[in-house]
Amino acid sequence: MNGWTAAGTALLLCGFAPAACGVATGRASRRVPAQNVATTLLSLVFLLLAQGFARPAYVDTALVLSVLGPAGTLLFVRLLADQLADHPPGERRLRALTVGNYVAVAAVVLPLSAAAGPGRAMVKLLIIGVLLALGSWVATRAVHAAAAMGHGRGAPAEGMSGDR
Amino acid sequence: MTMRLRMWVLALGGLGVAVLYVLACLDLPSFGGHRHPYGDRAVRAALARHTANTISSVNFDQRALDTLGEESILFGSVLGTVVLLRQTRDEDRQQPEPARVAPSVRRYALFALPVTLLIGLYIVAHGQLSPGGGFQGGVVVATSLHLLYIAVDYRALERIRPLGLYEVADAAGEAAYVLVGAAALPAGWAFLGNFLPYGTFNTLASGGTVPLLNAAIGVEVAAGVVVLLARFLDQAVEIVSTDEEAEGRA
Amino acid sequence: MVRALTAGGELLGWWAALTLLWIVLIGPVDTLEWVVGAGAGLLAAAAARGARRAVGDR
Amino acid sequence: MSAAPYVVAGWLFLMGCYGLATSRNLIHAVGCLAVCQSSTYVLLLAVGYRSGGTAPVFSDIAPGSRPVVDPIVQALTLTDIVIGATVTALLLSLVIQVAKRHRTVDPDELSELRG
Amino acid sequence: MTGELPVLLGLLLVAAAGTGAVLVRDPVRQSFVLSLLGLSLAALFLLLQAPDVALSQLAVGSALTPLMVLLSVRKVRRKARSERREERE
Repeated sequence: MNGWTAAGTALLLCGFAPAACGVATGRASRRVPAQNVATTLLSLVFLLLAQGFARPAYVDTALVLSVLGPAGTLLFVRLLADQLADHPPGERRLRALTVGNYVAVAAVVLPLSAAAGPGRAMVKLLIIGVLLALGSWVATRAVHAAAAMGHGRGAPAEGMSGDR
Repeated sequence: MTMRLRMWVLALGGLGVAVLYVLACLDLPSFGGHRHPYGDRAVRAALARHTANTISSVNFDQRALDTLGEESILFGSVLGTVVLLRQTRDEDRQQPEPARVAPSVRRYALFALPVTLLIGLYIVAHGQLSPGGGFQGGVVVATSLHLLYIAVDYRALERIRPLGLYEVADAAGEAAYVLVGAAALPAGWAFLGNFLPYGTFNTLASGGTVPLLNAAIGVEVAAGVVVLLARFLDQAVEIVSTDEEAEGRA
Repeated sequence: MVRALTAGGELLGWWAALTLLWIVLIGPVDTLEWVVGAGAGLLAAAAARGARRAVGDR
Repeated sequence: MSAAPYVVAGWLFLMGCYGLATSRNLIHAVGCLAVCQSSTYVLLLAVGYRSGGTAPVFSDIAPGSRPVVDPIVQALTLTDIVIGATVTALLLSLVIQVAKRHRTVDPDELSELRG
Repeated sequence: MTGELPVLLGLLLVAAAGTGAVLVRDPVRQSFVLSLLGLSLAALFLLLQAPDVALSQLAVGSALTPLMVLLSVRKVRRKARSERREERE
């Protein structure tokens, strides 16, 4: 086990696991942002493990997660907009989570790029980093917008909070 | 059956399964062992056929017939879903109201859709080289189109999704797989034999029929998932039974 | 005329950017990679344009 | 350690069965079935693992330079995951049909309806 | 033995997520836990040196399965809601 694998495992334990607890408990306003954090951190874990196993080919998993993770978050926002509007998440917590995501992405992607050295592999890593940052930005915007738009949105048929 | 009785039956069955499972596990090779006779042979066969990704070689060359079976299950379940979720006589369509979405989210979707689509195509096309293949890439391609529903609007999705075309593509993917398999017959090979030249190791054209079968599966999975989700979206967003509709108007 | 030009420009821009992205993603580059990448890029660019139009005129 | 993956696979299977038997909502039951399915993935991949091995994908390493894990179980698992998703879709569409016909998705109420 | 520690962690995550997915009875909440199970499984697969399988699980688990479950829930609930209103009338 080398330093990169250890870092990946540590991130899995200290980053992903708490985020997973957030996804599994509480209201939608807590689960949805936590889901975004979980996918972002897991993508970073994949990047670290790829470096630790010395297998650049494993980077593709992080690449796929960096585009599908935000899609998953947006999907929850779209279909649970009513619940988010009923109990909007705290503004400050949301911003803190986003900033935390940016910091984590930078803290993982930049050293990995430095280790990869200039070349297409480095550009690929940076693209994944940018996609992750963009995804976490848009997830926050979407949660925000869903909470702000409140109830009047969509036909009654669009709602799902019918029996609570 | 009362809840109590059911729990007893469940506990008994669970216990039986657990005992048998433990007995079976005692005879399994220990975790992380070094004896993998089949795996080693599969790796050797894949290398002999110039396929860099052994897993793709197993799926689309060494056990291609098995994958044809799996593909048929996929085709069958898509077909079953289409039949089960069709619009019945006592149901009507209701135009869904446009959803209001933040402009920044919409812009992200418009940016992410082609990027996700390209990544999906990359995963399909490089299935015989790097991790990936038709199964994974197909799902990514299908998901990319649904970004339009997720982040924009159902009607926007409907505009770029000519459903008939995807139904045809689904069938065409399955047919292409069988045809590539049958093409081996005139060349004097068995069905689904790898009759094409193997090419240079670790280039896009390597692996003989593997990239072709991979692409066929990619088309089928992508089209199948799009058709599947279209039916679910229809049911959840558009189709209402007549009593529901009357209630909505009242 | 102007509309056709902007449409073509949009498509061309997406196509160039996406083909470049393909070349970044892959390992060793050869001619076939360029051809397949350009094809995939064109498909994705067409999807990008189609999506923008589907969202635009409503 | 050497038994942990097998224990987890068995645990997931039994948990999924428990959920299936006690579920009060057919959509939840379909989710429990997905848990059962995932136990088979864990079991298969655990059987094929080799400590110190790496994936048998030779796009970025030279063949023979490192020990590799078993590719066959991986091939089995990867197709099953996608097939499993479409089968889940089929089951969910059955649930939607049940909801339309019998106006409930609680299996207990459904068996009362039957007689 | 330290080499296997990450695998052990992945196994624990999967076991926890699977247990949670069964014990959470509400389908909407379960869909969150199911997507979590998908992510944990993908992590475990990568740790078991199976990137192909991890990709497959990610593609299916991150968006496709939750979307289908949530759409089914929406359809079923809409149905149930209109029934209930009818009864009240």
